[in-house]
Amino acid sequence: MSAWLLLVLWVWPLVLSLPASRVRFRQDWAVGATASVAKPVLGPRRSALPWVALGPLPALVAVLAVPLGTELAMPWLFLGTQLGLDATARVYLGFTALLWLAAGLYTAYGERGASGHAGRFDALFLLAMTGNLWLIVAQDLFGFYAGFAMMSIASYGLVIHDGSTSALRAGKVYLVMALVGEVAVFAGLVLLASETGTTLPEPASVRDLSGLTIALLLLGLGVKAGMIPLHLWLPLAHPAAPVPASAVLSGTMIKVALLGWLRFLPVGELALPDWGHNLALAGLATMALALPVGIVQRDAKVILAYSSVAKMGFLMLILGLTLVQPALAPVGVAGIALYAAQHGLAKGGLFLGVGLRKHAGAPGSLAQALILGVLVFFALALAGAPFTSGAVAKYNLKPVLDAAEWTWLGGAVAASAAGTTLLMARFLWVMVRTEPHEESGWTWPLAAWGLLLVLVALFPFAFGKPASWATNAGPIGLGVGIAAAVALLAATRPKLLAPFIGLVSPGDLLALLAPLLDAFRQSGTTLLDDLGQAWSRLQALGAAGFERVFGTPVGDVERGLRQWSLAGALWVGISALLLILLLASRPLVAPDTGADAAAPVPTSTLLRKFRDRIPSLSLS
Amino acid sequence: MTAQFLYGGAGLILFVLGLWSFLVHAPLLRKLIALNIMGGGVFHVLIAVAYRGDGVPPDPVPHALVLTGIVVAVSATALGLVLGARMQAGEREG
Amino acid sequence: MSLDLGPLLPGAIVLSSMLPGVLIFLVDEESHLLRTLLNLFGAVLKLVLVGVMIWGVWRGEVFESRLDIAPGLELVLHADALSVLFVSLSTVLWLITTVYAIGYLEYSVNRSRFFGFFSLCVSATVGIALAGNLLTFVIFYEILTLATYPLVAHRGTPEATRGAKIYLAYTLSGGLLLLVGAVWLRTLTGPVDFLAGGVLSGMPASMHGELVAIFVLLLAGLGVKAALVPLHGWLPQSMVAPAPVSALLHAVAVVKAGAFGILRVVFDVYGVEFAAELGLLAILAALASLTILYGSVLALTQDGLKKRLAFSTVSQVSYIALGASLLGPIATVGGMVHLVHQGIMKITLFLCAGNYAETLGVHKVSQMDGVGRRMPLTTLAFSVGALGMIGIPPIAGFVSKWYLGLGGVTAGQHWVLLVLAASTLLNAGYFLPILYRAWFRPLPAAWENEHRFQTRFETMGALLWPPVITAVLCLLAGLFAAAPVSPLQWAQLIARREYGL
Amino acid sequence: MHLDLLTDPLVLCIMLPLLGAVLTAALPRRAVLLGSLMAVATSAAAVTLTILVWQSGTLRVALGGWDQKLAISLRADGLATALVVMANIVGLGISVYASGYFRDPERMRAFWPLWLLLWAALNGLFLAGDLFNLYVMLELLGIAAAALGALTGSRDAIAANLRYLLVGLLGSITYLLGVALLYTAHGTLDLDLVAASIAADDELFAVNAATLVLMVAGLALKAALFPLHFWLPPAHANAPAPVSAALSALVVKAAFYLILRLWLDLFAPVTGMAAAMLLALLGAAAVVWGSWRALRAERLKLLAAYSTVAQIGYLFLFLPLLAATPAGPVRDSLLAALVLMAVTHGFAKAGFFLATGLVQTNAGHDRIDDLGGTAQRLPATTFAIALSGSALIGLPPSGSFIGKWLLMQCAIETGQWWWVIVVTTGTLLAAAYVFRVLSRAFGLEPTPLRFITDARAEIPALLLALVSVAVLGLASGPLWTLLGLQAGGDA
Amino acid sequence: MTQTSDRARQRAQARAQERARDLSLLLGVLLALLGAVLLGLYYLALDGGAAPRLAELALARLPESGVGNPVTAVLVNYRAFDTLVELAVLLAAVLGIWSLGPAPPGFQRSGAVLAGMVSWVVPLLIVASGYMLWVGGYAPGGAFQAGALLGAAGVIVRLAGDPTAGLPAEATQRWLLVLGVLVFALVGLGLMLFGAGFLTYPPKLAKWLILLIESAATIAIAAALAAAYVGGRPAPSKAAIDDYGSDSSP
Repeated sequence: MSAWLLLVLWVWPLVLSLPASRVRFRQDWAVGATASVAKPVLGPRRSALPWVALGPLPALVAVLAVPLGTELAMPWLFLGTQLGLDATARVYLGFTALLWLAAGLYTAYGERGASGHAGRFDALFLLAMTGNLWLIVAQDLFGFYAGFAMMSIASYGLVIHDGSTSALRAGKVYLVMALVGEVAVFAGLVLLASETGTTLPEPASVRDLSGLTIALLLLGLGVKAGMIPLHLWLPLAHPAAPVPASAVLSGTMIKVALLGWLRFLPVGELALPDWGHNLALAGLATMALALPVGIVQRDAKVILAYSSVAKMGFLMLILGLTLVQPALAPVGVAGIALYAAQHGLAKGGLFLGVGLRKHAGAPGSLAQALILGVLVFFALALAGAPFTSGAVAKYNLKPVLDAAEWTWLGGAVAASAAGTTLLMARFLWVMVRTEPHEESGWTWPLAAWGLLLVLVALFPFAFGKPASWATNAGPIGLGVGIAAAVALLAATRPKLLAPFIGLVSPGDLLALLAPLLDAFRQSGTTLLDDLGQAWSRLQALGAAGFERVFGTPVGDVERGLRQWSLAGALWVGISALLLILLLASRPLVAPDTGADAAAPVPTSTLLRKFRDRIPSLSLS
Repeated sequence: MTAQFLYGGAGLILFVLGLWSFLVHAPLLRKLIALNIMGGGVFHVLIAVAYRGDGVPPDPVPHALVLTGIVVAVSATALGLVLGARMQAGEREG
Repeated sequence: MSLDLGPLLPGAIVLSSMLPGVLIFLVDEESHLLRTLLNLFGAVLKLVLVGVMIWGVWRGEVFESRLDIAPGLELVLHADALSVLFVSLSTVLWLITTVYAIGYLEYSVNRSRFFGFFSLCVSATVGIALAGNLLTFVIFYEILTLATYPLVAHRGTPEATRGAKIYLAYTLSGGLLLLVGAVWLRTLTGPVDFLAGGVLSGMPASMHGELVAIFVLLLAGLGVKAALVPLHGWLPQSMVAPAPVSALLHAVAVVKAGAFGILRVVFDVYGVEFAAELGLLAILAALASLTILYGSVLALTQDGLKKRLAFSTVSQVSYIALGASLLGPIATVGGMVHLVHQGIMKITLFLCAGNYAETLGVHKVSQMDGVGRRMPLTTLAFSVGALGMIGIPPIAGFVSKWYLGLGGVTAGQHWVLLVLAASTLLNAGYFLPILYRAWFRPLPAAWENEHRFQTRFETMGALLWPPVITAVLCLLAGLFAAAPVSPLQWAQLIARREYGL
Repeated sequence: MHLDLLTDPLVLCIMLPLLGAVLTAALPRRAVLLGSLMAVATSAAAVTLTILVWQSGTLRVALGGWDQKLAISLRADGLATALVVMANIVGLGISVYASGYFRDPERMRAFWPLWLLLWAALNGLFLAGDLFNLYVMLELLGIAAAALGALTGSRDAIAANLRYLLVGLLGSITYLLGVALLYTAHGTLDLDLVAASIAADDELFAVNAATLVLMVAGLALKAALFPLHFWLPPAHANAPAPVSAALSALVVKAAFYLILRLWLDLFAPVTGMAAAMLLALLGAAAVVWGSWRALRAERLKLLAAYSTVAQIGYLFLFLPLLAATPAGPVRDSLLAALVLMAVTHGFAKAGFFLATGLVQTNAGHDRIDDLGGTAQRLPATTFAIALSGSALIGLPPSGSFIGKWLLMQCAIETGQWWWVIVVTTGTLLAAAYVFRVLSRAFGLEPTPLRFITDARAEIPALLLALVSVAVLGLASGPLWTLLGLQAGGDA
Repeated sequence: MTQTSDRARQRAQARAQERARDLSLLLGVLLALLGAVLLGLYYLALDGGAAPRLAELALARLPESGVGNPVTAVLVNYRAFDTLVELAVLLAAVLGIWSLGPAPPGFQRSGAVLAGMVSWVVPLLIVASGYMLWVGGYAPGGAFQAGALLGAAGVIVRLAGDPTAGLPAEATQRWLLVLGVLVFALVGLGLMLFGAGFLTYPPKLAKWLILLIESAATIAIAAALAAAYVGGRPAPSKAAIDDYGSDSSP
């Protein structure tokens, strides 16, 4: 019976999206004096129920109530649906549902941007949630893809919700990249289905993937994961989106890529050293780029976005290494899931915190102090300070890192940890300097935030061995130290560091790409214009020709023919020709009678008759 | 035989001459006359066929055909003439 | 009492719309009620008859009407699985569109003429669907051309007559090529009924050259209606027609007839394996791919909503041809099922476009700011259709795309994925901006030609519910694709029969 | 009282209209009533005849009870009957239409006897079994037709019909010379006996050939074979509508019927591929030129007239195909297709002209470009134009579609594929000119409230057009039976 | 300006004339050749043609025909149908002429000499016509010759100034015109109805039926020829005008 929860958990938010949208389908024109003005059909904030917060509840229940390994096959649904819950999915489902709940509460009670469009936001929020939850419990690739697509498209609406220019630009970049990613995933899945013959992929059944398939899947999901250089949308979308949207975007949605890889690649089944190394290097590169670029950003949410990119890089590194050595899979897969969970929760906390810092409580109030404190905690957790979830999760992955062939890897990871710490320090710096504008009614968002805090705080003790609690102090210490030094420098000699801030605009590579794209577009338009002109000239030519034939008056061209002499000549001529042809159709030469073959002169029957009758005409 | 051929042949020549005249000359009257000459030519041919030798009664069928043909030709000529007259009258008016 | 329906039913299905159509011509312009009754009577009767036929075909009964129009020339109406697919599509959509058209034209003129031809148009389409041999197909194909012409020209404006002329020039020329091809083929084979698996594979090798030439002729003839590039020129021009006509033209009748014909020729005349052997599929595949991409690119540049949809049709219909051009049952399923899926999606879009035009006077994409707030249900339906076209699961379009892609890969034609990918992106490129405008842009202060109907909903009921219903159908066709009697299952049934599996 | 069903309808088909002509000529004030009665009676006789022929094959009667050789025979074989039934149904339609067409009582009185004479001549031509009798019938036809054509009394009409009369006379006198030569050579005038004699006597091949040329040349003038069609467009375009219909649909067809009869029956041993090819080439030129001129015509009736030129051209395309096909079901099919096309054109063109006449009456002119909403105001008439137009184009379902289908099929089978190009071109051009007219029916004019406004005029046109499309296009099988051909003519 | 256009027209006319001349020359040559070929073939036809033709048969059956003159037998019996149709042709021509409008006015009344001659000649013609009709039964002559003579009488009367050519008023005239066809047809159909077959004269009645037909034909032919010569519908009598109204414009 509990298996049906797997269906309910994602259908429920889908159903909720209708009332949440608050669309009024009925429009009674006749009512009211202002009938001539179309009323806005999307209702105001604060409708009767916090629909968005209700969305993830069945999922939470499912996490707890549905036993591992439950499967629900519905071959009649879509292209053959199979829902199920394995360990990874359960972890994913857990943190995803929690984060959606927190973000949902924040949305329901805290989010106030773009008044009048709340219904739209809520509906899309729930749709994205639906997609996200569906793809987690879907074991068939259709479900995964459907959820994936639903989530991606709906998120577009979340990104551009406030309608500002920057949001629209971010949305455009997001959408284009998401679609490209989706298309690649689609192609990859088609190939996968074709090569493996199954639509229920699991590592054991996808051993025969071709390079093309793997590449498509890596790249397609890599867009979502923010793999360099496919990460361009992330630093743009996060600041543009409202806070809860950013939280789920960063906290859960980008993690989906990893889930996909775990499902569709033969993790633990097959050694793919080349692909593994490539992925690992891509992860490293992602980290190497994201951290420094993040540090020089101004906007807190951009900094967080880059942090997410870096973290995804780290997970890609781990996954890559796991792919190289299948034996590591049990550790790696579990580790990745846990890491994703902790990062999701912490990152969610950070994002919500940004919003709370801005609006909850007056400047200098106790609430704000508390908020800053909690933010510090989340930042430390994210950086992986000892006794935080980050350290524990990272410790779980240590075997994977240690097993790597690359000896320098340890250093690199340590450097990244230090870098993350620096990044978090920079984030806190920005947060501290953010001026809050108090608004009322933040109880429920704060409560949701508190939930995240509790979860993150309890994480190491729930999921980590005690040995892991105090790890990772070195790099963090180093990071804190550097941060402190830089902070000091910044405080004393602000001008020294100022030039670095904003050195790289959010979306880094995009700044380089944009002119190129513009150039392409412009030359494309010119080319099209030219073609269009040529075409229209051709059409004009055709039209002119047509006009010349059909526009001129007809005249009586047969007047000549109606002259008797001409018509008569034709008539007589044709008749003569007809006669000639008729006569010619017979062999003019009489068939040889055979008997008197001696007769040497073959004569026509016609002439023979004349010869016989009229001796003077005789030829002989 | 020879007489027959000469008589009928003359009819053929009449036919051809009439045809030439019909095609070449524009005035309606000439055309109608030409048509009648052509008809006459054909009648010649028919009458020539009817001849079966001296003293032998001729074949009555071609003779009857000629008679019929004449009436038909008269009718057609009459209509043609009146049509032509109407056209001329119209031309004079317009 | 057992009435043997076998030889009667197909004919009755064709006549069930043709006779009311003829009667409608005779109805006085002012007799709304009588005309509406006739319309609905025909549509519902046809639906019932088709239901009976589906039931029968499912049970393996044979329905075949034959009529000697001249010795050796037989009009054959035959119900096989493929025809049932198309017949059901046209019947259901006809009913919906009729209801829509009654609402759409409520204040219009020349309704008797319109509905008369409307019914004839559907009769011809059903005839095409049920055609049991090439001769019958050609006959109904031409009737369709004729019946549609007055619908395109209906408005009577100079643009309308011009569009209709262009439409006619294309389709008649195409019809003629088809005719020549059909005649030529007949000289080689004698009278041949459509048969699953094709009928030509036994032809001696010396005739293969001729068969290729015939195929090119047939393809050119069918390609005009199916709007294969470069024969698509008429389609955007015929957008001057009233919305229900465009909807019918694009979703059910004309365009689909061409595509259906391609399916018939490839599968039931040549036989797909034999066609592949002759290298014909490569031609078809190239044309279809070119059309898919070219249509989408042109759609990007259109501001007129209906024109954009028209070019989208150009692109989408070629999916069907693409499916036919790939050897293997999976791609076949993709092509066949898209016949239905494209139909319901595109009709949704056109009906919505009609609603915008009728209710708000909105004809251009650039005028669509905020229409989602004024007309949420319509826009919701439009969104479903548009997302389906892009191929977003779980809407019907995804199912087609999946099967096409999988079929292509299975056939070793990996480039299909590239085409599909490009097409998806392009589709998104021209549909998503519309959705963006509709949902996210602010409403204008007032619409230029807004029309308020005395109704509780955003527009007149007869206009509103048809697209909503078809949108729901799009969702259902996707969501329950794997359920029995879904279009997909029928397509699989057909494919199994075609490949003798 | 004694009725011999097997021969009487043959006689009645000719005598009833003749009697009608006499009565209407003698009692002008009762012309409409008497004429209509006789039209109905004639058609009934024709239908009876058709049924008889269908059931029992060729009917013949030697009039006066004399030997076949001496007497004039009437005979109705399948070919003749097919054309008779077409001509009489069309004739009935024209009669109904005409009964309300003429506003001027003088014209009405002049019309009826002449029209019935024309009708009698048509039936006589189709049914005559005697070469000289055919000549007299031809003359009757020509004179009645020219007189009818000039009935509007306009100068153009008189000029055109004077030309038509002269052409007719020239043609028939040439034909008569052929008859004279034939009598000289074969000594009989009966079609069957002459045919037998020609088949038996190969010595006179050259004479026969010349006779054939004379007769065909004379008839080709009357049948308006390109380029001898010069007289047709002005004559047909300037006649009153019912007369135009009769001229275009029936009279021209009669001349063609005679050519066919001579070519296929009488002179079969003489004809050859080369000569057939020449005629077909002229036919092809007629198809292209006639259609083109129709497309460029400024007036609706001129368009219809040129369309006739083109349609006659199609019929000649069959000759080389018949020559290339050995006797058998394929040839039978081809022959049936030929008849079918001729018959279809008869119905369609009559419907077209009748409808055109109504448009002209309604608009006061027939300039296509200025028709504006006239066509739109008359839905039933426009329908008739559309239906007959699609038969003229050869769109399915229409008899000409089947005809063209079989024509093309045979062209490909016999390797004469070039005719396919001709047919295709002609079809496209025909579509262009028909729809050039039909597109005028879609304008911004006010909506007509009724489908039919003038039943007596509109229904005959509509029905004739409908026959050309629905009946001949969907059930032409009986024609094969009527022609006594082997069914199932497929390769 | 007008001069140049005049000259251009003249030049065009000259060119047309030239072309017409060329064409007539071409026609002449063509026709001469055709004539020659025809002559040759005619020779062959005469020579190789079926010698007996219909003569023997026609003469052999003469006794059954009801007349003694073989030509009349052919005309009114063997090939009576031809004659019937031919009468119809004549009727058609007259009706056609009538359909073109009223007759042109006649000639001036003749002077005394002509009038005198007319009063002589016309009765003579009538008598001769009657003789011709009668003699046709067994010697050359018959309805056509008789009708022609009678018609000629009408022509002379019109030439002498009577615009009606001696014909009665329109209503009667119409009956006269159709008389030939009418009687012929009624006889033929009547015979058919009584089982003899269309135009199959019972040998006993043949002679009288033929005479009846010939007489009617004579009248019809005469009336038709005279009416054709009048060249139009007879001017309506006063009664007719009252009857039809004044709508007689063509």
